[in-house]
Amino acid sequence: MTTLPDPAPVAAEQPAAKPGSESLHYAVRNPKLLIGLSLVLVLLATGLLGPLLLDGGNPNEYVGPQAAAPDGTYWMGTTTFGQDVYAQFVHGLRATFLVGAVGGAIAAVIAMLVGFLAGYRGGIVDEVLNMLTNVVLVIPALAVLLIINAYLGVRSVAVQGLFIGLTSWPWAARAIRAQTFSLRTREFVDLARLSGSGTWRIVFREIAPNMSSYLFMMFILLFGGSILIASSLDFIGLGPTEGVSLGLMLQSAQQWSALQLGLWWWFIPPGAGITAIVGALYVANVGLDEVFNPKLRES
Amino acid sequence: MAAVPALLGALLQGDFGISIWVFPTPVGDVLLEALPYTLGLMIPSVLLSWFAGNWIGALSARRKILDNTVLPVGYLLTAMPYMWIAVILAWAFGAQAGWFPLSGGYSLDIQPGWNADFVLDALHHWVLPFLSLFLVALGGWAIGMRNMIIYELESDYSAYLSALGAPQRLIRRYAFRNAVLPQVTGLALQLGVLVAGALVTEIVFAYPGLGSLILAAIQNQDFFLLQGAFLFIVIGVLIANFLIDIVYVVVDPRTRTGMAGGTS
Amino acid sequence: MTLTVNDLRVHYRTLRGEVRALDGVGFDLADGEILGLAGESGCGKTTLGKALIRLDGRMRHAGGTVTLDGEELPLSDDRAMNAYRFHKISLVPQYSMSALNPTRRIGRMVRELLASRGVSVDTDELHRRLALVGLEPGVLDRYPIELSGGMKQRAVMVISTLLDPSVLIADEVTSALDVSNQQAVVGALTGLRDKGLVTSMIFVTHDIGLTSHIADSIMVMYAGKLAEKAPTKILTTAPRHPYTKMLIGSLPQVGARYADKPLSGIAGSPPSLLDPPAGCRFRDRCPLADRQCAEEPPVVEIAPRHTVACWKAA
Amino acid sequence: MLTLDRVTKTFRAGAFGGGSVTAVDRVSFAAAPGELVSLIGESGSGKSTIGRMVLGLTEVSAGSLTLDGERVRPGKDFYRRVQGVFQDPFSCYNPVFKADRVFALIRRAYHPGVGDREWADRVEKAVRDVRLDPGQVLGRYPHQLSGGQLQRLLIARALLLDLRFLVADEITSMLDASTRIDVLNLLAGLKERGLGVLYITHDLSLGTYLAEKTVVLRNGRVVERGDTQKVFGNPLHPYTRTLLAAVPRLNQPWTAAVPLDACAYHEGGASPGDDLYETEPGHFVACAALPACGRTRA
Repeated sequence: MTTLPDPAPVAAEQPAAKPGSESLHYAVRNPKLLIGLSLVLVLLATGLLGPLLLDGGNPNEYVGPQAAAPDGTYWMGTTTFGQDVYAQFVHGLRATFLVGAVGGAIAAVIAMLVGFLAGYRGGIVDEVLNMLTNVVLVIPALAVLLIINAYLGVRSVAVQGLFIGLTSWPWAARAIRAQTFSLRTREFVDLARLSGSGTWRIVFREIAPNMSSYLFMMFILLFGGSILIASSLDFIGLGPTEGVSLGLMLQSAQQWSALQLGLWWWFIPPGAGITAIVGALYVANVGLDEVFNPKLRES
Repeated sequence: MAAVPALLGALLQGDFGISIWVFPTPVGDVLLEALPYTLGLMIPSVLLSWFAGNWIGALSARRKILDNTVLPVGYLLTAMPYMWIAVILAWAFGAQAGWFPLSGGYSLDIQPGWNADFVLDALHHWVLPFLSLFLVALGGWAIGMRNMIIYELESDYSAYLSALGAPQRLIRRYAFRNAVLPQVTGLALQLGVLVAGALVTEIVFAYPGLGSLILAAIQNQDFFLLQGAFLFIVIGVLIANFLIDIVYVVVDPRTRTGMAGGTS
Repeated sequence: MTLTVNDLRVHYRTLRGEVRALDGVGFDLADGEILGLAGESGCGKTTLGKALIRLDGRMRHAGGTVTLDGEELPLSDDRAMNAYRFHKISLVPQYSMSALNPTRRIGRMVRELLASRGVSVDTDELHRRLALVGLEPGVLDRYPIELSGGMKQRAVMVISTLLDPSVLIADEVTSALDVSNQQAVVGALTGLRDKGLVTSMIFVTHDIGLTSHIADSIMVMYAGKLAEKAPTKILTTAPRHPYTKMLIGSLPQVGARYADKPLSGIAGSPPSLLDPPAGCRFRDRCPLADRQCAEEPPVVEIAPRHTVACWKAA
Repeated sequence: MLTLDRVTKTFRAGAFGGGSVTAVDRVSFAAAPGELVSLIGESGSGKSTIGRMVLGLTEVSAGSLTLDGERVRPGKDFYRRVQGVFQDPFSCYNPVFKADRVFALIRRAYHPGVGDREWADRVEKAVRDVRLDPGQVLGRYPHQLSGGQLQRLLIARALLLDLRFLVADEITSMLDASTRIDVLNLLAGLKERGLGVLYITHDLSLGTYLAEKTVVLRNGRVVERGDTQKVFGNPLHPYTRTLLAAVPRLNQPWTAAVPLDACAYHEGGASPGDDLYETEPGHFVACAALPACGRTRA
């Protein structure tokens, strides 16, 4: 998971034309953004529409011949038990997007709360929140999730997303805090205070709009990160206890030695799905970074 | 919860309780036996990927062709789940090409010991897990460095050096040096993710490190082993973070003068 | 004649077209002369200072020539300009406070910079020059973060003039300083010229009062063109261009009081340089403007070394 | 009457917050309606910190700040009568919104009940009060307006309240000479209509142009204050004299400040305990801590 470049210069950039129009002008012309975005949309569509096009039913059902290579009827072949890999893949996409959204959203909300409060308030509040951030940062998220999931009986995709969100927000909080710190000293914040605005009104009506592009990019990275962590958890066997996810597909492929048996169509698509989603998100994010950041654009 | 103080007391003396899965061996011994393999896998892959990633990132900030080829590959690599690239490498170089063994830390017919055959064999098993960890981490560092260098090349001191006609070589050397610093703290931030990557990679290759132990502990509900592994990981990451912070203070003069309340 | 600038045009590439920041400026700088380059923001003075050293990404050399000690400077050829930079023409930038590499000791940075330009370091000379601006040799072993703003600026001044350039461009070096520091910096700059470390100098500023203390002659620019250039004494006491008159008139002097005689500013604002108006660009703000000003006023030398670009000035 | 009595500000400093720095040390002076007090000092003299304390943007560590006898409590009611304008016009406006959003902020907080039509008229009147043409400045983004226009819009914003005091912190230092004068003349006009102004600057010539009273600050302390004519006509503190001499005047070479041999503070019999000594009606000077004096104040 990449870490964002130092955020400070972003805030200093003065937009020339109407703030929106110039970014829009570059956005529609930025190849990375267009490719990344379209790929994500295609995958999302397959994830949402796919299961409807099939006759529904449980993707883990034994329907076809065992270990059949991809052919006309089973586009992605079948597993050693005769499960339709394509059906699993399509349902898996849906679960992966869900855990990405839930995990990414929760992490983003916590990061914003901690980052804005610490950055704007400063003093004791800043030090306490900073300590909390560093503690959660140091403890490897997977180790914590490991213990929690091991104790939890039933695990749904949403709960998994929740726990991932609760442990993957620190780096984002730290980035928001740094940028809020630099924006806080700007005089339009003082002027807002002189107009009787309270803390949260200033944070969300004055500071946040200046970071909107930055917050969106951060959400994209949290979304992708959440998917990667979830797939690792599924692979260890701590995935959702019902339904299917791309990580679970990889886990069962590994468990039933698809690799040794050469059933490549069982373990190639799920990993490719995850990589495509996360990769497309990162590339779109770079495109956005270039749109909002003229320095990167010229290079 | 009366057991907790007793458990804590025991932990302090390194007694992690008895493993259920590998009854009656104490958890501590089981973990200590697996630790060298995990460290042997993680330390080289993390450090080598860090240096190589930064070097490639610096290069791609300079040459357009590199920027358009290396970086997309970098994004692809960093987007790959660790276990998937492990499976792909195992399948391509292991099952298909047969160059490397598919699983295990060493061949079963060899006794572990400090003799040439064992070391060579262990290395032979080590290559694929190392390579998959190395590649994924490499992508992340290359991208981070490329962006950092572009910012440094835009800074005032670079502009001043160019205004005095300094050659690009010198300007880029300074930019690289200053761009590396945030990558050092980046290493500390990434440790949690790298550890997770190592664990799942071990599981793919059935590599006898902490990862395989944790999988076994989960499957056998061996909570003692699980807690022991968790503590090992957390302590390891804390120590690594501490070392990295020390390296950072040594490398970045600004923090040193900041600490001493230098005028700025 | 150290520096001759002839009809120099430099434009900025932007989304909405080319901003003609410098639209044909001509002047010459004699040996030993300190020229004050004054004007309001957006008049092109900083662009001129930058263009003589290094055109950045968005700037384009659209026309005109600059000759230094008889050789024409290849402004648009960044690589070829390197030979002139630092040796023949050097810069004390506006951003002097952050011009030094934060993670390098100053002495080491100077050695590496000089080595990269193929020049050997004469440590005693370096110490002597540091003392000239009131910095002790110990400064070389410290990091930029350990110095105050004023000290960093003076260090940059010494570094920029180490190779005794023919022309030194000081770009707004006093705007961030307090009154007492300003006096020290002006003293240091004139010292560099008096001791022959620098042949001549261009002092870019928006503060005409301060410029009158350092400059031998002052050139006032407006909207990318020369308005008036004259020896300091004449320009400040008997300016001929209406813009210069109003500019000098709007400077409050210590002791001037609103109650006695309120000063007056200049109504309106400079024209946009995306598609500058024809004729005299000060026309719509000038009290003396009439039909004749619809045509571009030529630059006329109405007295020795006193040139004006205005129909009404002659 | 806005009164500062021994106002002090200390900041925590040092990497681990051990030591503390006194930025403002027992500063006392008063500003009356219809009067402009210029607060002059170099960077690091604490003048901006005093401005921020008057506006309640920074806490007062010790001493008291009173408006018409009441202790100042920053909040909506206080900001109805005391407002501020700051140095960098382009930093005073949130770049993401149109410039006249600053008026909307005032309306939301102070005039919720006013109808749209009525409010638009009030805004237009305020904009004309600051000699701007509403057609040219309303509905634009900050980067489409000049520094002078932006500063005057900020003053118009303050006029929409029943303003009694305005803190102007270096409001002209980023402006060009020609537009700077228009803003100053505007302040003079408002002063004549009863507005009290605290004008903070490092530029002596600007300070003396408008101010009835002047306060000269050094390292957080008042070294000399009083009627502007007296303070700059007959400066008694060595710092004021060097400051005055260092100001670049058109066509006059710098003259070295004539050093003081005796210190007016002690000569007048002031005991070390007092803040400043009134050497003549409306002219106060602090101890100059001259080396030869031997009776220096803590």
